[in-house]
This record gives sequence, structure tokens and C-alpha cells, in this order.
Amino acid sequence: MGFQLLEKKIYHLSLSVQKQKSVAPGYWVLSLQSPQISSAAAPGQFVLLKIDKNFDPLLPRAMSIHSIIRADNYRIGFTILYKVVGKGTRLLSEKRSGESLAVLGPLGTGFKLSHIASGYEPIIVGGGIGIAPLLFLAQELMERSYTPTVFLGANSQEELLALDEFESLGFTPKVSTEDGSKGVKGMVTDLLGSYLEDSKGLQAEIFACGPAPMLEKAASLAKSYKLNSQLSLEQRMACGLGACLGCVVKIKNKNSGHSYQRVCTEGPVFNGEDIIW
Amino acid sequence: MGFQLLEKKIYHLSLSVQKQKSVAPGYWVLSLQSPQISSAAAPGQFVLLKIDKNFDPLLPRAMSIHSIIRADNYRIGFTILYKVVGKGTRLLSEKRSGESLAVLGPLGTGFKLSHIASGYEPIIVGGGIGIAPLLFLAQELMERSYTPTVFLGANSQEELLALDEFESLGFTPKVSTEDGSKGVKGMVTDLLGSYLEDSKGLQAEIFACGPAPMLEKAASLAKSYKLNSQLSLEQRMACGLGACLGCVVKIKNKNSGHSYQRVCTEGPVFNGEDIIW
Amino acid sequence: MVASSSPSLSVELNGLKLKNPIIAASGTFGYGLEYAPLGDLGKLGGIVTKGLSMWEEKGNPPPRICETPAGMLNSIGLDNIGIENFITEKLPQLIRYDTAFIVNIWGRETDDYIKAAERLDEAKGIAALEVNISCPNIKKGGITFGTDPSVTFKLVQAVRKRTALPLLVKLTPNVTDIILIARSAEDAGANALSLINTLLGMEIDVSTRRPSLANITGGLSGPAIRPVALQMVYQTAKKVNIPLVGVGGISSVADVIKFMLAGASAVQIGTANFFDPTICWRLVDELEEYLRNDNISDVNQLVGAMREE
Amino acid sequence: MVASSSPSLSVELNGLKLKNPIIAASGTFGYGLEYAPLGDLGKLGGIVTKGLSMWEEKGNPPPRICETPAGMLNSIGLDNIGIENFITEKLPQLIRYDTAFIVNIWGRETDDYIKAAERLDEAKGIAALEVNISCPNIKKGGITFGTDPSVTFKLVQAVRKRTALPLLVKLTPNVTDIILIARSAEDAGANALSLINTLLGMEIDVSTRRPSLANITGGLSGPAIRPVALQMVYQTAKKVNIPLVGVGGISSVADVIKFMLAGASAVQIGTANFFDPTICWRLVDELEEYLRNDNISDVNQLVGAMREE
Ligand SMILES: Cc1cc2nc3c(=O)[nH]c(=O)nc-3n(C[C@H](O)[C@H](O)[C@H](O)COP(=O)(O)OP(=O)(O)OC[C@H]3O[C@@H](n4cnc5c(N)ncnc54)[C@H](O)[C@@H]3O)c2cc1C
Ligand SMILES: Cc1cc2nc3c(=O)[nH]c(=O)nc-3n(C[C@H](O)[C@H](O)[C@H](O)COP(=O)(O)OP(=O)(O)OC[C@H]3O[C@@H](n4cnc5c(N)ncnc54)[C@H](O)[C@@H]3O)c2cc1C
Ligand SMILES: Cc1cc2nc3c(=O)[nH]c(=O)nc-3n(C[C@H](O)[C@H](O)[C@H](O)COP(=O)(O)O)c2cc1C
Ligand SMILES: Cc1cc2nc3c(=O)[nH]c(=O)nc-3n(C[C@H](O)[C@H](O)[C@H](O)COP(=O)(O)O)c2cc1C
Ligand code: FES
Ligand code: FES
Repeated sequence: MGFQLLEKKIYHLSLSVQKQKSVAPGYWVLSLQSPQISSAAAPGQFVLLKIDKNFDPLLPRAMSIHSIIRADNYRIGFTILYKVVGKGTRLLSEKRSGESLAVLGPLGTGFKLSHIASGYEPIIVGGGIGIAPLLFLAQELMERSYTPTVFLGANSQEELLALDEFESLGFTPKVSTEDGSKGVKGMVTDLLGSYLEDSKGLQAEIFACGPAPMLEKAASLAKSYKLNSQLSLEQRMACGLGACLGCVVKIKNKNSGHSYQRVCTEGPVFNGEDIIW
Repeated sequence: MGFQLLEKKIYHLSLSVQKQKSVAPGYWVLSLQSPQISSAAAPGQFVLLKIDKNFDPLLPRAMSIHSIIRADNYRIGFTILYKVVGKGTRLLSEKRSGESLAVLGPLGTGFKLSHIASGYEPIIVGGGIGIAPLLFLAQELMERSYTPTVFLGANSQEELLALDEFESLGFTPKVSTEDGSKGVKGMVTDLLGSYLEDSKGLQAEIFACGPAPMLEKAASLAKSYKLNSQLSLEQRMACGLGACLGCVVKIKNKNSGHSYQRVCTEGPVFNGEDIIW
Repeated sequence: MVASSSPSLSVELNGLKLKNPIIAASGTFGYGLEYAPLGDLGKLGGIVTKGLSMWEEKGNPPPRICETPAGMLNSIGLDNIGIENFITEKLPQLIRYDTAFIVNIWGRETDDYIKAAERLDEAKGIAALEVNISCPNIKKGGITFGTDPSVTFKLVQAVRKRTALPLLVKLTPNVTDIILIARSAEDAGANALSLINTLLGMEIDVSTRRPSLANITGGLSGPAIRPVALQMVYQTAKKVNIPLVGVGGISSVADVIKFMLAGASAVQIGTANFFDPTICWRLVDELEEYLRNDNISDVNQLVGAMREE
Repeated sequence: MVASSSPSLSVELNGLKLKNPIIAASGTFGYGLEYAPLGDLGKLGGIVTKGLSMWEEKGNPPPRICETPAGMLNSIGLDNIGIENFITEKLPQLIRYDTAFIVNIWGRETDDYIKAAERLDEAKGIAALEVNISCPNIKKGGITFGTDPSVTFKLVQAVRKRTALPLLVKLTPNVTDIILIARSAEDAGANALSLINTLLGMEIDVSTRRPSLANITGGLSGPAIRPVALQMVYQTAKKVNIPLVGVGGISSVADVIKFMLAGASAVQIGTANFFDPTICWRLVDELEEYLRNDNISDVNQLVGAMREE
């Protein structure tokens, strides 16, 4: 058990940008070729990108693995789906094919799937840019012959990310937008709530990523309906490897009190009921 | 007299790159459009370029005005000729048409020409990247109906910068290279020395830019032949405006001792005999 | 709920009134005139001169500056034209600009400061003195004044007695406890405190194996030191009762606001003038815009308004 | 004139032998194992653990880190698994790597340090202790130990008596005169000194008006502070007779050489591990390459070899 860490495959590679595509105003999908990282990656894991060689910005940026690129059934690369929010993501969006980035990954503990039994319904809930890691998760669940129910929410139709991709995988996501421009007007957790209410007694597990208030709501819904929830959290990071202890969140201890756990190592995916909001 | 400074026209502009051209391995010519700076500029003056918006590199880089770009006899822009030596110049060489730079200029006191009388022969001596400011000077002298004698030196033929441009202005520069690949093998100051020796009693003034040892030699040759010399010096800079006192060089005082004078304000062009090497 | 009138930008530093809190920092704006080609000096809150002494000072040999990650080192060595020349040559040109000219003074002995204060007290057109007890670039005096509380007290008190001009005292960050020095300056009668001056630093050129500065060591400034300056302003603001002027790495309106939230009543812009020479003017506009957008009627509402709960 | 044999990279820190001068700095390399997936730990000169105490420490609430210009702030608060857990869980895994494991220790009272030293003295596989008297992120103890020469002396002396392990003492830059502290540690029996720890700093998020760190202030590290660290190494090297380990902003082989030229016998790499996670390994190779290209047979020839004349 103690040697688990050493067996982890983590690569530090200089990867050149294969493709950079704007998918909505301020949202981009970046494709990177890397058989190693894509082969080692599991849904919910992430990479750290050093966006510029110089000291500004200094620290690498965490980005979830959005999807795996395959050729002839081999994993040859991966994509990230990201939103421009600050200096790092703006610079990232200016990278073009051929430019290179230093990438560390795959990192973190993703969604736990081994315990999912065939009676269970996986429920995927994504809000805004939180949709990013969930496409990879849906793919993986399908490969394992589960058919998740997918809920996607956003501010507006425009920002409903990856809807097409989910659809082309054969899903029919239940959709909400805050401005009502697509699907039901309101929060994605409202949709989720009605669904859970309508299907009481469902054997299910919730997999969610999105803004903190959405996750908190998802956790409390899960609790009400006695379901397990796995939530992907964010925190500022430096090392991504569990070394700096910079990225902790507050997690309930088994008995009482709390401890700080690392989003980059124990997480980013945590059990909803363990998180102290 | 005290108000002189205030009358100086100095612009701080965001200019977009018009053209970036490699002229030899590691040497580039960058064209910037700016009627204001080009109209205000005199030979020997320079600009400060803030190469990247971010903090790395932090300080702007000094570059001489290499030539004036004209359209219909109006000055519409200027070029700089530069050598990649470190981080800033490397980043500069990666700028492409359309990208913009913050430019401050024109700065400094250029070559003094007002006292040049018709009996005088202006002798231009450039070594390596020191050739950069001298094309503009040659142009200006021509416009004033003087015909300077031009000496250009470099390590090799490849690095003999702007030779074509001088030739197309009608000059036949006397050329030396250290490896003998073009012109006379040796230092440009050797060429200059023989020339001065051959034309003893010449009424001339030397205008030189290049590495410090070359300039020192030019100054001492000028002294031997009782000629005035104007040499363009370099020093690390921060403000370019005379405010920070960072860019000083040691200059002889009239009577005795020395003072520190600012390359960005009193210079970059100094009288050869005043410089303390 | 758009503010009907323009937000008020003026601040008062315990006797020194400024039309806005944006001041050009000592040593980075020359005597003011150097930047006059780039904008109306009268728009700025204030301008602090290069550090002046009773004599003309040559300063240190070159190279005097060097770039570092997000910062720079300088060892100018307080090169200056002397107070007499300043008064006769610069001041007459400066007084036509409606801004607060603050004269930064230094000396090697207490007496040098006293003489400087006396002489400048007589001159017309000076808004305040900034007593530099913190320059790391002179071997004697200077730095030592600002690292010992009792020496600071005596020096500031001596200067205080010789001039009616408002006194800013400029502190060094190169101390174990800046609050001790700040309180000494306050007790001795400083009107306000400027913090911080540069951090001691050095750089080596590996290719020549020589120090990058002729003086070997120098003062570190620029964005790199901003977190240090902000921390010192924050800590000091809680412990003294006179206004603070924040200096150190400020290069955006967000930075200005950070220093005010931490407790500064005004700010100085130093190294940023070098890489963004029109920044002082732009900050005045951007600060006004920020206040307007956030519906803040008076810039003083920002001072110390960081939320801590 | 190509050197016939490989240059010698090994250094000796007054009792602590290292195969090369590249050491991973405390708090930035975990307990070593975290970086094991990226390279052979046995290639490094040494690894300093996260600061350990006699008890398990939760540390500070998040957010604990924040980026700054060419640097970062941290207020981890010395979160650690405790010395007992380290010995039972980590050490057995570490000892298979042929590198020097240096355990960084801290406490709130002198007694905490004493107990830590005694306990670690018994453990197998530890090359040295690094006594952290300089962490800015705990409210009590820690920082105060490293800012007062006599307190430093007493603490180091007490620890010295309890262990035969070589002692590195890690100094804080947040002092008026680091030489006083350095000499106290030397006099008390330190084998070597590590300098510097982080500078006190802070950042504010303007949009929320809150400090960026939950702990409000934190420690500044990274390239931004390199000139400060280099200056302190240079000044201290001239005044003490024990070896120095340079730390602070090192992120290239040129930086390693700068610190050695200034007088460091070895260096530690901290923040650079975060933005360049394989840097420690690369520096070992690049340093060897530099020595080879410059025909330097022994890395110790660099130590203090800056030209000053
Ligand atoms: C495990 C994980 C996975 C993520 N996956 C994605 C993804 O797939 N797509 C996506 O768009 N974003 C993702 N994020 C958020 C992304 O890392 C931030 O948006 C990004 O770092 C912002 O950088 P910036 O320079 O643009 O913003 P700035 O605000 O300028 O960044 C300043 C600092 O804060 C940090 N920071 C800012 N926002 C966040 C945040 N939300 N989480 C963590 N650190 C932050 C930055 O890394 C940087 O150190 C993820 C975050 C984590 C922790
Ligand atoms: C008045 C003047 C005019 C110049 N004109 C030209 C020109 O036309 N073409 C050209 O190629 N170069 C010119 N230079 C030199 C040019 O400024 C430097 O080559 C350039 O700053 C190097 O920057 P870097 O980041 O590539 O190098 P780095 O070595 O990484 O720069 C580090 C620091 O040192 C400074 N520095 C390095 N070399 C010099 C130098 N030679 N002079 C002054 N500062 C230096 C940089 O500005 C920077 O602050 C001129 C310099 C001056 C002072
Ligand atoms: C080139 C230079 C010269 C300086 N000269 C002085 C001076 O004469 N007197 C003084 O009190 N501070 C002087 N300073 C310090 C600045 O006024 C300021 O306190 C410091 O640089 C930190 O601010 P910054 O990071 O915005 O530059 C000088 C700074 C620089 C960079
Ligand atoms: C996240 C983080 C945690 C740190 N934890 C410790 C620690 O536990 N003990 C210690 O002595 N120093 C600690 N340090 C300080 C570093 O060891 C080092 O002295 C400092 O960061 C300067 O070096 P750098 O600029 O290379 O990071 C820590 C630094 C960082 C960035
Ligand atoms: S980012 Fe360093 S421990 Fe998580
Ligand atoms: S560069 Fe500032 S005075 Fe010359």
C-alpha cells in the first residue's frame, strides 16, 4: 500500500499543441498528443500545464482531462476544455498548433467506478465549465456498459459545453439554462431534484462537477435521497503531486473533527458527504 | 534653456509590427509604423521597446533607429536592426506582423551635425550590430549634401549588416571582416587607421558605433589625427528619460576629474575625447 | 444607482493635501521634468524628487542597474544635483505645475538632514519633505538611520524641529520589525510614513563571474517585492495613527486599491514608471473609473477597508 | 584541454557528505516520495523533508497559496504527519534511495525541538537535521527563534547536545542583520546554515476585498526573491566559517552557479519544483555539463569564486 504512489505513472512532457478550437465565446478545446498521459489517465484526473516558459505566470494551471483522442483504438492524446478567466487561461488560448507546453500528468484521484454494480444508475451532473471532466467519465462508463443519466446546466445555451459531444455518444442530456435559452429555465440541481423526486428509491450514484454552490446542493440532494455522491473540487495548486500541501480542502474525519485533504492527491474527486463546505 | 526638456517631443505609443525580417542568422529588421516618432527622430537617437506586456522581461529594451520609412516623402515609420543576444531580443524576434509593442521615443541626443561645415569629411565607422544607427546617419548626411566615407566591419560576411542598404544609397563602404570572408581581413579600425594615415591632414569627423574596444580604438585614432569623434555608447537602461540615473558612463570634466553622464539623455552619442574607458 | 457627481479623489496626509493618491516615487521620476514630455504633471497627486543632499553627489560607478525576475536592482548611490541646484534650477520650472512636490532628502550625518530641512523650509513651492532613512546604496548613514528605532527617533525629531513642512519618513523593509521604526518616526513627529524602500539584493553575471552591479549589492524594486510591501503596510497600519503611503511594486489600479485596502492613504509608483512610462496618469483615470463603477463617492473609503472576518 | 575524467560534484558540508550540491528544499518536495514517479531520487544530492514536529499538525485553513509576480505566497502552517509517522511510514520507503535525507524540524518551544532531535537521532537513514527557526507561518515560536541572536544560540545549542547528526540551521531573511543570527547559530554548533526561508508577504483579492490567503499573510518564495537570497548568502559567507546552503528562487543552472560563486557550498531548490517538476534532476546533469565545458575538475572550485576586484 505504501508503494502505491511509486507505481503511479506520472509524466512530465513537453507537448505540442495539436489543435486549439474556440467552442463558445471564452471557451476553448485544446488537443494535445500524448500516448503516455492519455493511456494512464482515468476520468476525473487532471494535468498541470506550464503555459509560458517564463516567470509570468509562474505556476502551472490545473485542467481536467476532457476527452481521450484515439486512433485505431489506441489512446494517442487528450483534450482539455477550458474557460478564459485570468492571465494564464488567456495566454493558453493564444497558443496555436505547433507551440509547446510542459505538461505534468495524469494527476489526482478521479471518480471511483470499481464499486458501481449493474443495478446502479450513474447520474452525471455538470454545471458550466464543470462539464469538462464529465465527457471522459461518460465515455468510460459507456465502455463499462453503464448508461449514465446526464444533466448539464449553464448560464445560457451558448455556454452549454460539449452538449454535441454527449449527444454524439448517444446521450440525451437533460438540460437547464439560467436564462432559459435552452432546456428548462433554472439551475441544473433543480432538474436533478425533480428527477430524484420522480424516481424515488432509485439505486444511483451522483457524479458532479461545477461551481461550489451547485456541488453543495448536489451533495445535499444526494443525502436526502440516500445516494452516494462523488464531487470534483477545485483549489489553487502549486505542485499537483501532493508535496506542497497548498491545495487542501476541509474534509470530515471518520469519527469527529476534520482534516485537510489535498485536491491534487486524495482529490479532486471527494465523497459529497465528507466535504465541509 | 531650462525649458529645452519640455519642448522635446517624446511619444509613448502602442505600435503594431509592420514587418519582421531576418537579415542574417540572429539578426532581424523590425518595421514599425509611426509618423510621430519617425518625424521627431534624429540620427543616433533610439527608442525603448516594452517587448511583452507581462513582467518577464520587465524592463524595456533600447534600440537605435536604423532607418526612416517614407511614403510620398512623409516619414511614416522607422526600422530597427537588432541582434538576438538574450531573452528580450529573442522574444522580440518572435513578434509577427500585427502584434503590438509599447514604444517610447525618440530618445537621447544623437549625432551632432549642425557644426559640420562643407570642408569636412564625415567618416562613418560601424562594427557589428553597431552598424544599426549609422544607416539613418548616412541618409541624413546625404540629405544635407555631405558624402560620408563609410567603414563597416564584422566577424564575417554574413554579419556585415546593411551593406546592401548603404550600397543602394550610393555608398561604397570600405569593408573588413575578422575572418576575411569579405573585404580586408581584420578589424575595421585597422582599415580606418590606414585610411587616416593615407589621407593625413584631412578635415574630417568620425562617427562611430560598435563594441567598446572598437570605439576606444576609434577615439584614439581620432586623437592621433587631431580629429573630432562622436561615438555612440550603450549602457543598461530603465527609464530612457534621464530620470533614474541608471545608464551613466564616466565622462571627463572640463577641468579635471570626472562626472557620470546619462547615455539616455546626454548620450548615447558622446565626444570620443571625453569618454573615460 | 449611478453616482450623480464625480467621486472624490483627494486625500489628506495629516497636513499634506493631495488632489489624488497617485504619487511618483523618489528616484524613479527624476526631478519631475524628465517625465513632463509625456503628460501634464499637474494631473498627478504628487511627485517625489530624487533623493537630494546638501552637496552634489556623483553616485556609484556603472553598471548601476540590472534586471531581475519581475524586478530590478539599482545602486545609483544617490547621485543628485544637490539641494542648492535643485532650488535654483528645477524648482522655478516645477512651480507652474499644480501638483504636490515632495523633496526626498538624505545625508550621512544627522546634521546633513537638519541643514537640508532648514534650507528647503525657506524655498517656495515645496509641499512636503520625505526623509529617506532607508537607502541601501550608501555605505555610511542612510540605511543605519532606518534600522534602529532610537536613531530614527532622534533624526526625525531633529528634522521636525527645523521645518514646518509636512514630513514623510521613508522606511526600509530590511528590518526585523518595521513597526518599531514606524512608531519611533511617529513619536518623533512624522506626519506620514512612506513604506517601503528597496530590499537589499544582488545579482551575479555567471559568464564573467562578476557582480552585475559595480557596487556589488543594490536595492530590489518592482512587482517582485509587492507582496512584501503590502504586508508591511498592512501590519504597520494597524499599529500607528498617522497616514501611510504605500510603495513597492505597484503597477496597476488593482495594486493601488490593494495598498489602500491594506491601510495606505496614498501610494507611490516607482519601477513601473520605467516599463510603463505613462502609468501615473493612467492610474489617476483608472482609479476614478473604479470608484465610479463601484459607486464609491470618496477614495478615502478604501483606506483600511480590507475584509478580515 | 578537455578534462579527462568526469568533474567531481560531491560536496561536504562540515560533516554531511553529498554526492552533488543539488538538494530539494523543505516543504516543496513533500517527504520525497511524492516526486519519486518523476525520477530516481538517488540521483539528487539531498532531499529536505517538509517541516516535521513531534505532533501531527493540521496546518492553516485554505486558501494556502497564491501566485505573485515571479513568486508565490504560502501559508501552509507547517501541516505535517508528525515525526513518529514519518519514521514508521516514510523512512522505510526512503532508505532504499541513495541520497541524503535531511529532516526539517520545528516546534513551538525549545523543548519541541529537543524532543524532535532526540527522536530522530535514534532513527536510521537520516543524514542530517535542518532546524527551521524561520517559518513565518506559525504564530508562536518559529519565527521568533530566528530573529533574536541569543534565542537562536540557546535553541541551536540545546539541539546540538541531543544529536550527533549534522545540523543545518535554516535562517529567516526577515531580520535587520542576518549575520548576527548566522554567527549565533555557528557559535552554538551548527554544521552549516541554510539561507533563506521565505520573506513575509501578503496579497489581496480586490474583487472580494479579502486577503488571498486565509491566514492573511504568508511566505514569499520563487524567482522574485532570488536577489535577496543571493545577497544574504554573499554577506554571510564573508562572516562565518561554516558552509552555507543557498536557497531562494533558484531555477536554472546559472542560478546554482551564482549561489556557489557567492559562497554557498550547496543549494536547495524550492518553488522551482512546482513550475518545473523535473528540475532537480536536470540541474545535476547541467551542473556537470557546465563544469566539463569550463574545464573545472571539482565543483568546490566555484564556492566563493566571485570576482570582486
Ligand atoms: C483539479 C482541477 C481541474 C480543473 N479543470 C479545469 C478545466 O477542465 N477547465 C477549466 O477551464 N478550468 C479548470 N480548472 C480551473 C483552472 O485551473 C483555473 O481556471 C485556472 O487555473 C485559472 O488560471 P488563470 O491564470 O486564467 O486565472 P487567475 O485567476 O489569473 O489565476 C491566478 C491563480 O489562481 C489559480 N486559480 C484561479 N482559479 C482557479 C480555480 N478555479 N481552481 C484552481 N486554481 C485557480 C490559478 O491556477 C493561478 O495560480 C481546474 C482546477 C482544478 C483544481
Ligand atoms: C542607446 C542604445 C541603443 C541600442 N541600439 C541597439 C540596436 O540598434 N540594435 C541592437 O541589437 N541592440 C541595440 N542596443 C543593445 C540592446 O539594447 C541590447 O542588446 C538588449 O537590451 C539586450 O536585451 P536582451 O533581453 O536580449 O538581453 P539580456 O542580456 O537578457 O538583457 C538583460 C538586461 O541587460 C540589458 N542589456 C543587455 N545588453 C545590453 C546592451 N548592449 N546595452 C544596454 N543594455 C543591455 C537589457 O536591456 C536588459 O535590461 C542598444 C543599446 C542602447 C543602450
Ligand atoms: C532607480 C531607483 C532609484 C531610487 N532612488 C531613491 C531615492 O533617491 N530615494 C528614495 O527614498 N528612494 C529611492 N528609490 C526607491 C523607490 O522610491 C521605491 O521606494 C522603491 O523602488 C519601491 O517601489 P517600486 O517597487 O514601485 O519601485 C529608488 C528606486 C529606484 C528603482
Ligand atoms: C509551499 C512551501 C512550503 C514550505 N515549507 C517549509 C517548511 O516546512 N520548512 C522550511 O524550513 N521551509 C519551508 N519552505 C521554504 C522553502 O524551503 C525555501 O526556503 C523557500 O521557499 C525559498 O526557496 P525557493 O524560492 O526556491 O522556494 C516552504 C516553501 C514553500 C513554497
Ligand atoms: S498542489 Fe501541491 S499538494 Fe496539491
Ligand atoms: S535610463 Fe534612466 S537615466 Fe538613463
